[in-house]
Formats: sequence, structure tokens, C-alpha cells
Amino acid sequence: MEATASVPVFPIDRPASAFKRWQQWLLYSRVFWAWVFLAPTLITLVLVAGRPLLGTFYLSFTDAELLTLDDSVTWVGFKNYAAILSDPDWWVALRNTLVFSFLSVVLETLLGLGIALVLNEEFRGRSFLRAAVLVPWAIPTVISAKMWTWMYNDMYGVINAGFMALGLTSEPVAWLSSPSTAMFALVMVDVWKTTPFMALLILAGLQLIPKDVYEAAKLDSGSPFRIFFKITLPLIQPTIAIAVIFRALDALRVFDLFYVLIGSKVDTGTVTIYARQRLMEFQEFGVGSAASVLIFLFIGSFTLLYLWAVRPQRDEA
Amino acid sequence: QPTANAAELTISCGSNGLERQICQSGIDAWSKKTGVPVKVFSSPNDSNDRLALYQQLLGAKSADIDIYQIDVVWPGILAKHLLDFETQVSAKEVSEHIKGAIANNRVDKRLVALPWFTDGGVLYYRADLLKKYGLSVPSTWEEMGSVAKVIMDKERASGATDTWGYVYQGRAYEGLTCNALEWVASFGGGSVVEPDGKVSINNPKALKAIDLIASWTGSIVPPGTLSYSEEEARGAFQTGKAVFMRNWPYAWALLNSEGSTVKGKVGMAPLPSGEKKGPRAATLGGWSLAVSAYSKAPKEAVDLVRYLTSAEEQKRRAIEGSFNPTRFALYDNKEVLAKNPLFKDLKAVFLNAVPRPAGKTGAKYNRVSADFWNAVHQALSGTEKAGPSLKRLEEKLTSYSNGGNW
Amino acid sequence: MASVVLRNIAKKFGKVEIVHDLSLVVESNALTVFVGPSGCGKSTILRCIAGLEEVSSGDVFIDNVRVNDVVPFKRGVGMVFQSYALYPHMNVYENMRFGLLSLGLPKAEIHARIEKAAEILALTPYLQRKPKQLSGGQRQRVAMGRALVRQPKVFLFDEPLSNLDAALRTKMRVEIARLRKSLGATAIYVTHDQVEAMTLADKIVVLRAGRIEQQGSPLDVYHNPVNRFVASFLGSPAMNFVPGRLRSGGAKSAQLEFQKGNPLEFSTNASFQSGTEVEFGIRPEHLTINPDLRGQLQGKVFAVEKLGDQALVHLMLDRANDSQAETTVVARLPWDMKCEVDTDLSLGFDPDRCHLFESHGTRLESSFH
Amino acid sequence: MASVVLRNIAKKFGKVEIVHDLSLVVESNALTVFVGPSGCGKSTILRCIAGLEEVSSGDVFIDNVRVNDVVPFKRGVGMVFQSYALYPHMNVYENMRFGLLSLGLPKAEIHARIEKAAEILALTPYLQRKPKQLSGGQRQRVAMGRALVRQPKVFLFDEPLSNLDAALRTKMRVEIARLRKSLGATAIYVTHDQVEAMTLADKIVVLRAGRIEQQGSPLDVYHNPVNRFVASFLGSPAMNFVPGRLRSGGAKSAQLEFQKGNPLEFSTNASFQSGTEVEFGIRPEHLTINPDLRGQLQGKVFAVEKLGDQALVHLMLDRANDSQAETTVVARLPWDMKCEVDTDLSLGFDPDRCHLFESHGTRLESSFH
Amino acid sequence: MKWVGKIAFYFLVTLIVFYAVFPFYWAVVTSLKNGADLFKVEWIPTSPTLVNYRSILTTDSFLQSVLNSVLVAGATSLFALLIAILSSYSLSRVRFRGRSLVLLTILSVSMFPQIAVLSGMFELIRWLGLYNTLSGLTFCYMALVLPFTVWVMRGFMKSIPKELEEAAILDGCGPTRIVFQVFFPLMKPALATTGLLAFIAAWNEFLFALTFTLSSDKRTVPVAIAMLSGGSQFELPWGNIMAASVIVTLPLIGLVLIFQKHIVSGLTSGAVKG
Ligand SMILES: Nc1ncnc2c1ncn2[C@@H]1O[C@H](COP(=O)(O)OP(=O)(O)OP(=O)(O)O)[C@@H](O)[C@H]1O
Ligand SMILES: Nc1ncnc2c1ncn2[C@@H]1O[C@H](COP(=O)(O)OP(=O)(O)OP(=O)(O)O)[C@@H](O)[C@H]1O
Ligand SMILES: [Mg+2]
Ligand SMILES: [Mg+2]
Repeated sequence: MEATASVPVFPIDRPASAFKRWQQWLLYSRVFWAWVFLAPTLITLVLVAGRPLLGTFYLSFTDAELLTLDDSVTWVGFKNYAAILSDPDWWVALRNTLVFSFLSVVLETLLGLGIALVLNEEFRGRSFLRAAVLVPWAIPTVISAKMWTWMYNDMYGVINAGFMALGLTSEPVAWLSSPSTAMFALVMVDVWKTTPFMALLILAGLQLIPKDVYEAAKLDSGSPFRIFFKITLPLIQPTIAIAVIFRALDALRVFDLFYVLIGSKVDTGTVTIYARQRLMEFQEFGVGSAASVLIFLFIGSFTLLYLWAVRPQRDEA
Repeated sequence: QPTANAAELTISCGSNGLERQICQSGIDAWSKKTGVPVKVFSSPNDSNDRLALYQQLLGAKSADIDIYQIDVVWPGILAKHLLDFETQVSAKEVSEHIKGAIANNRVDKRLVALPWFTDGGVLYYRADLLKKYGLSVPSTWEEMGSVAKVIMDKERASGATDTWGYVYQGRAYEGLTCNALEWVASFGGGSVVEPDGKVSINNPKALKAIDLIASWTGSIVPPGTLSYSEEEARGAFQTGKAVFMRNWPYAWALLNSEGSTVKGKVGMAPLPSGEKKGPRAATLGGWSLAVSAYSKAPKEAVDLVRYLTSAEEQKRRAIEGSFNPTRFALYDNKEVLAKNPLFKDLKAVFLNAVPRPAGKTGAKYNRVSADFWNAVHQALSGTEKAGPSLKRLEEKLTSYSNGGNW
Repeated sequence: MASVVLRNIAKKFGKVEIVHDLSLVVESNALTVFVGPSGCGKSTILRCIAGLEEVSSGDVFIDNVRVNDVVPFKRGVGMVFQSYALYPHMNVYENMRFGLLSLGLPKAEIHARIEKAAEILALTPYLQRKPKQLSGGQRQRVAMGRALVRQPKVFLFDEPLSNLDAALRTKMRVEIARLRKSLGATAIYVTHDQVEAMTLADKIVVLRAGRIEQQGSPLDVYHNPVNRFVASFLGSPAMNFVPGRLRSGGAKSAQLEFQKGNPLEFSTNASFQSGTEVEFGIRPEHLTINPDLRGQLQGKVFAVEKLGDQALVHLMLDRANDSQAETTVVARLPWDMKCEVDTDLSLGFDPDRCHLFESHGTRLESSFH
Repeated sequence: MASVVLRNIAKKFGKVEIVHDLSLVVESNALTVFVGPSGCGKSTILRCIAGLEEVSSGDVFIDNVRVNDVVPFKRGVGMVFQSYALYPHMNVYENMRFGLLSLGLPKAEIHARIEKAAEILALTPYLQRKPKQLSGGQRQRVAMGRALVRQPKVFLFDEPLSNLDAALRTKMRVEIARLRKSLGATAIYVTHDQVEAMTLADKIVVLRAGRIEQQGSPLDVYHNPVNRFVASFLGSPAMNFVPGRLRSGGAKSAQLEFQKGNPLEFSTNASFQSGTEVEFGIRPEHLTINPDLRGQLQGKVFAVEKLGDQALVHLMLDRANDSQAETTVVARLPWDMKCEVDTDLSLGFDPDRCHLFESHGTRLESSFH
Repeated sequence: MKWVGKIAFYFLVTLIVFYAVFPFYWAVVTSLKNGADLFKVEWIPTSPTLVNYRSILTTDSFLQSVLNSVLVAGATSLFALLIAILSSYSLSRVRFRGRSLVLLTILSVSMFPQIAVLSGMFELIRWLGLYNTLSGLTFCYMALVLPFTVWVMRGFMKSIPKELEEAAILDGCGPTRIVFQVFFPLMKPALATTGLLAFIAAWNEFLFALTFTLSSDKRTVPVAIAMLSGGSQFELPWGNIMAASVIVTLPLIGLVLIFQKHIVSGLTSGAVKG
């Protein structure tokens, strides 16, 4: 091409001295700085999480007991894991955890969606509502757990009083006593506590949908429900996906809620309760650590599975 | 006599509130005497949290706390890390304490703690109602059941529809172990794990006991009881919703406090027995003081412990805070009785209180207890019949009883 | 016969009134274009017709039916949004079908309509694609298709082309024109690109701050603007305005002074007193290099822009006196004309071509001779 | 003397090569425009010069210094982004100062430069405003100011006007041209609006898929496109292309058949065999209604777009035979010409005006007579 | 027709508000009762008393622990933001090998049950000599808050246009200046949100706070509340507990109310797009 011909040939001047190059690289290399910037986070995490976690991994293969941690511990291989997997209580706990997580996350999502939709409307007193919705979130879990134990009480608990006043129940229900109602009661507390977070995330998602897509839909269809199910829902799917993962991670690790409301009780316990009991109350640090590792693996694989499952939708919008 | 050197002590006693104050004043007195400064660490209210924390500290050989206030069931767990008192304290001094308490604090020939104050389950009843229906305080569990039924029905008929017969600590936690142990023991069903390490729980008498109580759930015992700990039970009883209640002596003062619905209408008695004339059982509760093996000033620490558990200090505590002394002499002491007339009856209760199988099972106690209360809870809530439930429990315990040597 | 009628409509957002007591008749089977500067209320009016906004007062009629209380979906309008507003999660086919399903048409009918629309818009190969797999022009066509398939009484376009690049815009412009003609549909078209306005419109409505300034056929509005605003708004490059002063001559006749020397004679029925400040407007294409013409503008060339087929010459007029503000004019001349920057130049014009505006902007009826 | 030189540069993103072995000389004190369809690599090249992307191979010289390893900041380039990329949290003054601070200039100097730039760009009244308090045009000027104050060796503009509306764009276009001339700076200007390209450029570089198709002065490129792509890319409405067939006549002479009847005689040095399919291109402005001209295109009018000052007439050509595909041409005619849609029309043109392209697009040297 | 819709809508709103706020209201009611009233159900306390508040506020150790909580939570969110903004820059705007691996690792930290790291961390804390210090607590909380802080911030940074950064590069900014002089000011909403999330997380944490503090002058609020007790070990002073709960909850509610707008916008550009 004639352009090429007309290019003058300059000598390629001697590149800057090694030192200058190095200095420049130090000053401007993005990758270098990327790692520098990551350092604090990584170091912190390695210290506060990595090291303890590795410790846990190690102990899970030993017969360590809480009170003899630094005395010599002996390597027992997979014995602890075997012990747990052959313990019926573990499986009960696992089932409870799954049931709990599933129920609460589903309910939270539905409720949160509803609230988000309301918050997304323009109406008087909207910011008041938004504020009100955030209240439960701001209350420390330990405290809200106490509050609810208080309200659940069968004799002088307000819930029974209310239900009976409304004629929903004929006689006081002992919510926390029988496994059936206990699970339900716990889910309600968790839903109450974490729905705001859900609602906020989903609201955020809703506000990402361009206004005119809604308007187009209004012209295309008279029924709000069709618009919701055919347009809104698909468009906030990615958001919901993210929200669900955040919540599921927490729900699967739920601890203080159960701990405060019903204590260490096998038939309504969760895996974390199980782990704590083994670690702290039974001194069996090896077994407890093994349990923790199992929980980690369980949640981890769950997360990966989930991420993989929602990947396609996430690319959509 | 320890001299005022650089040593400084940290003691964990009580938590906030009255308990804390009284503990404090005792310590101050000692500090004044010896000139050794003492820091008071108030520990978590929930004894599970408390134990966990102590384990962390001791496990890490920490010298942060010199003197621990430990529950009767902990000596077995913590023994390794606690100082031995045998050599420090004269046999005479030891013998002045209630035997059960001392026995409880001995772990393989080491006296790891000195008893500080004791506790035991008692039966509260609505004196007014018994009077009203001309009934007397029941002496056996069956009797109590029927009495409760009668009064409950009558009361309900006469409008108080939310009246129940009996409340206890039915939540799945240590408290239930105490309750259940009382039932079993009072039927002569042993103490779950016998002193010789044998697992004894699966026997007809124990079964009888559990079955009886379980049969009450929903009839005279409100279902909610299965999630009660001490305070919930007290709440129910104090608001006049129950005729009988199993609880610790602490409730007495509160039940008779200002604004209490049942003020002056309450009576207290030893818990019923299984058969007529059978043994009455109260689970041994209470707290002892132990010195950490990692304390930097063991001499001072031991001295403080001895001071706090001494007769005069316990007397003061009994008078000021009605803490039940572990020195039985004090139960006949005029001044003490003047302040707590109840001690007359309680003495009996405490003297033959049943210790939980903590001594033998040692570090495994918590597990034993948890398995026990879970089994009982399932029986009470009817998710499983008592028979199979106890059978499984037996197998479970045996499985890690290490052939009775634990 | 009228297809859309607005009677004294006003639109308030909170306290601010955006559209003021506006009345308008939109003939059927014609394309009416709303033009006006940004923020003048074009979209708002359109949205009021569609029912996406409620009018604060006044009535909206579609096919002689008052639709103030009718939901958008039932008004029988099809709208094409500036941003297309396609449903990102549906492919082209589904995008078009969505509206039809809610009309409850038989499957076959639906399919037929979509096929047809796709064919008309040359979208058939893309029916299975998702919007983000389409080019700008294709998305634009899908947006139209979505309106099309519902066979609405009125089409509403809100700057449908403004997101396309120049070349594509020209292309789509012609397509829209053709399409509309072939359908013989009624349409209202909002734009602030006045080339679109001129080429597409059967009728132009020039808006300004929520009021109608002028309406009429494109050429009429272009050649007989009722005031300075309209004159300046249409045409690119915009009309040139040169300040001048009136001197009353004999009866019905007057003189216009603008630069040194030769004033222009003209006759008018309007009455004014001598010395009134006015502006006269002349369009770039009406300025030529021709010393014989009666009107002449002297000045210095300060920029020459050569487009391949023409050249835009920017002239800085010599000022009558230093007090006068600087005035520049643009002339559209043949591309091969010779003229250097910073040289003096005189541009001639035919006085009949120019318009007189009073200081407050309204046009002064006049005929030069 | 050359200010920016690209020698055999190539740019890969991952595996895909976007720019292929491209060499280019950018003269100093001139404005070079890159034009080309979207995605052809204009921005990428610009960013390689700025150093925001590293070239995968080849060398970049600025003022005869190889800058491949020099960080962007030190290359002495000033860039104006399409989205302006002003710092939202800084006011105009701070926006301009930010770059100067890192140059470590004395306070006074900095202040002076900013004042000057502000004055040149008429931003002085707005120095204290935040970007979001400015109009599009003003933001655009701030973006330029930010480049200006650093007194770079080369200005780089990436579609600086494409976010402005038509009117403003015209205005800014002239401003940029004036400014650059007065500064006598070197500039590279990316756009795909070819009016900008034509009017601003001293030299146009037409790009296509990462290769240079043609470079030269605007008018040269406009009037002598080396191939069909360039021809079709510049000019709006675009050049018309009419399919035809060559018949070899005597030595160096040939005939072009395109519609029924009168073929066109022309002479060429190129060799071809008779019957080759070709296209000839003719620009809209070179089509007129004039039966005397040697070239004539018969067809049916299917659309007339009247812009106030001109009319675009779209003609559907009569086909030589039914097998032939439909061809449409556009003519730019005076606005007041009379012609009805769906009537037959014959458009004349001067054969000298038209270009012959072989089927693969390259231009066929030829002179009609 | 419209009426019905409006009424139904506001009914729904009321319902939501009730569900959200009632438990807190009940806590307030309870905190105003004393003695046996506690065990009676009254929708509005018949004989309200402030005695609980008085007793809480007069125990200086409680006020101390409120202060501690503020310090710890504040410091935690501050540090978390500081280092998260740095790393989120690397993770959102720089292409380098192993990026997604780092991301996943960070995320995986929040998959471990807190209890699992407890005693490992206990040793660490003692080893660093941070046992029973507020700074030690702050340090531990990093493990809790860093992962999602980084996550949200990263999402937000992604949404900042590339040109802005490039303009800064041409203006001679190294990454440090880009982050702190160009991005930082733009991230106020994100900072507000993330900061608040971190603050709440730290404010509410119980297990670590319980295990890593010893003396009552180092305790944080949740622990302090857990320590509240009546005359003897079994007695639970519900009145005091509720009073305390109300006291410690109010500041959070305050914060949430102040930041609510930012919270939403922050999440919009952060978590969701992320
Ligand atoms: N929902 C609303 N709330 C408040 N003011 C609004 C709203 N919608 C539009 N406006 C105001 O109404 C005026 C007209 O807006 P409109 O969109 O109709 O202008 P437009 O002519 O369409 O402008 P453009 O050509 O830029 O689209 C603007 O000043 C705008 O600020
Ligand atoms: N960072 C990148 N990674 C991968 N591909 C890229 C990247 N940047 C640009 N490209 C690709 O390089 C090609 C040229 O991009 P470029 O932005 O230079 O085109 P352009 O000529 O500027 O187009 P436009 O006129 O739309 O700005 C496009 O196909 C684009 O997809
Ligand atoms: Mg608009
Ligand atoms: Mg580009």
C-alpha cells in the first residue's frame, strides 16, 4: 500500500536504561499495583481466616481435644469423618439445615419481592416504609432472637395472645416445643430478620430496569400480572439469583438463632449447632473440626453448583 | 500468711446483679486484709457460654484468670487444668462441707475445687389453692399428678381457663437433665451412669418415671414447658398459671416480691418421691471455686478461695443474699435461719442431693448429659416412646463409655 | 376526518406546568411531526396521547372517542421509543408476539401477522435473535414491528432514529416514509432533527416551551415562518439573521438599512415608526456570489467548510459602526468555488427571499421590490 | 516533517487481530481524520498512539522518538474522549488543573495556562461549576480545555462531537476548526460522521477492518475514491451504484451497457474481457433533469423528500431484464422542482462524473468521452 | 375502581410496616414493664416505668460497652473500606492472571462456619498479644466483613466508565492516585452502603466478642446484654434486656434511616451489577 512506502525509517533509539524502565514499570504497571493493592486484603484474610481454617483442616484429622490442643495430638486419618457420617444426629442436623435454609430463603425471596415491588411504586410515605422495613435488619441477631423467644412464649407470649384474639388459634400454641412448630417458628424469625436485605437487593434490581420497557409493556398488555410475570420477573432474575446466593450462604451457616431459641437440641439442631456441640461442649475438637470442614465442603459445593446453575440467566440481562 | 507482694488476682465470680455485689464485698474484705488487689471478671450468664470461655482460656494455658467459679458438673471436664486443694486444705476444713459437694469436686483423688454455695431442686406449690380445695402437699409423683389434675379442672371450671397443673424446666438443656435425674432417682432408677461407670439408665424404674411425667404433657403440663428454662417456668407460676412448679430455691424471693400475683400464696417442699416412703431426690446444683493451674500467684489464689468458702463468709452470703451454704453447720445457725426460715427444710434436701454423673464421666459429661436430655425430651414431646428412647440412649452411652472406664 | 384530537390539554408535573392549554387536530392517514428544542414537551404530549401520562386538564380524543380514562393498552396506539425499549430477554419473534397474546388473537392469526411484519421490515432472518444480537438499525426495525403487528389506529414515534448513526438514519428515514405510505396509517412523529421533520412530515407542528408556534406543511413552515424562532429552528445551516433599522418612506413603503450604503426599498401594510430595530433573515442557500443582485452583504471570510458537493462559507459582516455587535452569516456555495479565508467577500441575495422580524420576533408582513 | 509515525503496527485482542500491519505518517500542524465504519479500529489505533493500549507489534514514533515503552502521560499527547470523561467531583478549573499538577509546574504557570485556555474556549464564567451543571457543548469544551492546557505535541479526538445534537454539532465543528488553525497544532480526529470528516480534515484516512483503504485530502478522496467502499462511505446521500456490463470496442476504447439502449463510450488502458460485470457510481448531486446529457437513467419515482432548500428524489430504475435485481438511485434536485411519486422520470448525468468499479470493488481507470 | 386499588395498596403497606416494626415495638413495651407486669400481655403498658432504663444506664459497664461497640464497629468498617477499595480496584479494573481465583478464594472465606475458625483465631489473637483488646476484635471482624465488602465495592467500580480512568492515566496518575483522587470521591454511595453493612455486621457479632474479650471494660454490646442477669444465676431480667436492646438498636436504626437512600443506590451499582 502506498502509505507504507511513505513511512520514513527512524533509527529505533536505544531503549531507556534498565533502571529507568524498572522504575517506570514500578510507577505505572497496573498488574504490579493490582497485586500491591490486593496484598492487604489477602494478608488479612490469610491471617484471620486462612491460618485458622488450615488449623481446623489439620485438627480434623487428629484426636485433638479442646483442653489438650497444644499437647501432642495424634493423627487419626479419616476416623473423625467416618464417625460423623455414621452419626444419625449429623444427618438429622443436615436435614434440618437444608429444610430451614430452603424454607427461609424461599419465603424471604417471595416476601422481599413483594416488598420491593411496593417500594418501587411512587406513593406518599414511601421513604417512611423503606425506613420501617429496614428496622429488623438493624437489630442484633442475639437480641432479636431473645425478643422472639419472649414473644413465642405459650403463656405470656404476645403471639399467642394475638392469634387467640384474632381467633386463629383456640388455645395457646407452644411454638418452640415440638419440632414441627419449632422449625416454622425459627423460619419466621429468620424471614423477619433478613427479608429487608432481600427486599433492598431486589429493589435495586428493579430500579435497573429501564422505565420505557415498562411503558412499552403497558401499551402491549392490559394485565399487570402478565407484565409482572413476562417482563419484570425475567428481568430481575439475575438480581434475585445474587440475592439468593448471599442469603443461602448465611442460612446454611445459621447458628445464633437456633442457639438462643432452642439450644443444643438434636432433632431441631443445625449442622453448625452440631459442630459447636462437638467442639465446645463435648471437647472433641478433632470431630468438631471435621464437622466444620464437612460444612464448608457442603456449602462450597452448593455455592459452585448454584453459580453454575444461574450462569446462563446472568448473562441474559 | 501471704504478704502484700506484686501479685494481682483475677477472679470470675457471679455475673452482674446481686450475686456480683456480694461476691465483690467478700473480695474487698480479703484484699483489705492481705493488700493483694483483685480484679473481678463477671462471666457470661449462660453457663454454656461460660464453660466454653473457660475451656478456651485453660486450653490455652492462659493466666488471665486465677480463680474460676465452676459449676458442679465441671470438675471432671476441667480437672487437668486446676490446682489440687488436698495438700492446701486441712482434712478438717474439708469435712465441714456437705459430703456430696466434696465428693463431686474430687476427680481421681484430686480435690480440684472448694464448694462455695449449693443448690437443689425443690417443689413450689400454691398453698392457697391446696387450702381452697382442702388438699395436702403431695408426697409422691402420682399423688401430685392427681392433685394437680383435680385443682386444674376445678379452677378451669371456675373460669381460670389458662390454669395448668405442673411446670418444670423441659427445654433441651442441662436443666432438663437435672429434672429428669430427680424423677429417675426418686423412683430408685439410679443416676444414668453409676459411680462405678456402668450405664444404668435403661431400667424399669427409670422407664416408669419418665413414662409417668411424659404422660402429663398436654394434660396437666402445658406443652410449652418443653421449651421452658427456669425463668419461663417461674413466669408461668408467678402469673398464677400453674399449681406446682419444680425450680431452684432462688425463685422463692421473687415469687414473694412486690407485684407478684402469687405473693404470699406459695409454699415450698422437697420434691416428691417415687413410691410412698421412697427416697426423695434433688439434683445437686451449686458452684465451687477453683484455682487455675496456670495462675501466677497460686498461694494468694488458694488463700482467697479458702477465705471465700470459709464459714463466716458463707454465713454473710447466706444472710445478705440467701446463698445456700455448703457448710452444713450454718443451716442450724440462728442468724441465718432468722433471715431464711426455709433453710430448715432445705437442709434435708441438700444433704442427700443427688450428684449428676459428672465425676465419673469427666470430660464426656456434657455429651452424656446432652444425650440424656435429648432422649428424655423426645419421650416428653412424644416423638418417641420412652422405652425405645432409653434403650437407644443406653446403647449410645455404652458405645463411648470405654467399657465403663470413661 | 380527524384521528387524534387534543382539546385544551395541559400537563403539570407537580407544580410546574409543562404543556399549556394546547389544542391540536391530527388528521388520519397523515404523518404529523412534532419538532421543537429539547425539553419543549414533545415527548410529554406524545405520552399523554398514549396514556402513559395523564393530562392534568383537557380532553384527548382518538377516533372521536374520549380516552382520558382509557388504559394505554386499550387506546389502540402503537409506540416506538427512542431507546426502542425492546424486551431484552425475548427474541424478536417473542417481542412482537407479546402484545398480540394479550389481544387474545388466534395462534394462526398471530403467526401470520408477525411473519408479515417481519417480511415488510426484512427481519425474517433474525426472528430467533435476542435484541442484543442485533445492530442498531435492526433493533429499530424490531421496535417498529412491535408497534406494527398490533395494527394500531395511530403510530407514535418518539425520536425513533436519534440513536442511529448518520448513514443508517438516512436509510431508515426513507424506509419509514415508504412503510407509512404503503400502510396509509396515521402517525405522530417526534424529532428534533429537522431533516427528518422536513422529509417525513405531511404536517409539521413546531413546539416551544409547551406551546404551538406554528403548524402547516413542511415547505410552508420552511418558507413562511410566522416568527424568528420557527425561522431559525428549521433549516441547516440555520437561517442567517442580520440586524437592521427601518426608515419609513412614502405611503406603504419603507427602507431597510443594515450595512453601510444602499438600503433596501420595500412595501408593507404594517405600521411602525421610523428607526425601529429589526432583523432580516436570509437562508444560506439564498446567498450567492453575484454582484448584480440588489441585496449585498460585505464581510470577511473566516471559515470555509468544503463538503464534497458544496462549500459552507462563514462570513464576518463588516459593522456599520463599532458599537454594533459582530454578526456572522453562512452561505452555501458550490463546492468548487474559489475563496480564501481572511479575504473580503460580498454575498448577493434577492430581497424577495428575505424575511423581516420585529425585535420581539414576530414576522413583519412585507414585500420587497 | 512528521509528528506521529506508525510503522507496521498490529494490535491483537487475545487471539483476534484488530489492526493489521498498518503504517501511517501524520504530518504536524495538520488535522488528520480517521473515518471508517463502526468497529473498524479507529479508536484502537488512537489508543495505541496515546499508549492506552500497547501495540502487539510495530513501532510508534512521536516527534521521531520511539514511544512504545513510554507511559501515556509522558508521550505528550492530549486526548478528548467521546464521553468527555470529565472528573464529576471536580469543577472546571480543577478538571483542567489535575493534569498540570502531575507535570509539577509552578502554581503561577498553572493558573496562567488555565486562565488562557478558559478564555480561548469561552469557559471563564463557568470555571467554578461542576460538570453536571454544564450543557453538552460546555462539557465538550472543558474536555478540550483539559487537553489544551497540557500543551501536548499531538491532540487526539475520539468522536468528540457525537454526543451533541445536530445544531450544536455544527457549531462546535466550526469552533474546533478555528481553534486548531489558530493553535497550529497537530491533531488526529476520529469520527464516523463524514460531514465532520470532510469539513475538518487536512487529510482523511479511510479505514476498514483495521486496514487503510485510502488517504489524501478530503476533496481528493471524495472525488477520486480508489474503490467502491471509499466511494460509498463518503457523501450523503451516498453515491449511487448502477450495475452494468462492459463491451470491448476498438483499441483502448470500450462501451458500458447498463439499461436498455444507448451504451456509453469510454476509453481505458485497463484490459478486460468483454462482458465483465461492473458497477458505475454517480453521486446524487450529479444527477439532474436534463435530457441533453449523454448519460440518462430511466425509472419510476418512488419517493420525494423535500428538504426546504433541496429535494431528494428516489428513483427505481427500469430493469434491462427481469432477471436483474432492483436498483434505486437518489438525486439531489432543487427544492422547487416538480415531480410526482409513481411517475416516470429520466435523470441525466455527465459521464465524466461517474466512476467505474470492478465487481471486486477496485476502481477501473477510465475516461468517458 | 381506582379507590379500591389505592385502599388495597395502603392496606398492604400497613401490613408490611406492622410485620416489620411490631417486634421492636413489643421490645419497647416490654422494656417499660417491671416485675410481674412482664408476664402479662398488654398492648400498651398500663403502668409504664423507666426503671429498667435507669438501671441499665446506671451500670457504667454497659455504657462502656456501647462505646466499645461503636469503636470496634467503626474501626472495622473503616479498615474494611480502606483495604476493600484497594483490592476491589485490582479485581474490577485490572486484567491479570488468577483474578477469578482470588475472587473465589475471598468468597469461599464466607463459606466457613464462624465456629470453625474460633479457636484457631483464639490462638492467633493471643499470639499477637491482642487478647482482650478492642483492636484484636476489630482484626477478627475483618474475616467476617471483608469478603462481601470487596464483593460489593468491586461491583460498583466496574460501573465506573473506562474513559474516566484513561483520562486520569493521561493526566499522569499512577493507580494510587486513580483510586484515591478519581474513584474514591465517586464512590460515596457505595462507601455508605458497604460501610453500613460492615458496621451492622460488627455491631451484631456475638461469638468472637464473647471469646476474645475478658474484662467488662472491653465488652461489646451483645455480650454485655448476654451478661445481664438478675439477682441470681437463673433469674433473667427481661425488662433490662429489652431496655438494653432498645438502647443499642436505636443508633443502628438511626444510621439506617440516614443512609437508606445511599444503601439502595449503593446496592444498585454494587451487588446487583457485580
Ligand atoms: N416525570 C417528569 N417529572 C418532572 N418533569 C418532567 C417529567 N418528564 C418530563 N419532565 C419535564 O418536562 C419537560 C418536557 O419534557 P419532554 O421529555 O417532553 O421534552 P422533549 O421535548 O421530549 O425533550 P427531548 O427532545 O429532549 O426529548 C422537560 O423540562 C422535563 O424536565
Ligand atoms: N478491550 C477490547 N477487547 C476485545 N476487543 C476489543 C477491545 N476494544 C475493542 N475491541 C474490538 O476491536 C474492534 C475495533 O474497536 P474500535 O473501538 O477501535 O472500533 P471503532 O472504529 O472505534 O468503532 P466506533 O466507531 O464504534 O468507535 C471492535 O470489533 C471491538 O470489538
Ligand atoms: Mg423526548
Ligand atoms: Mg471508537
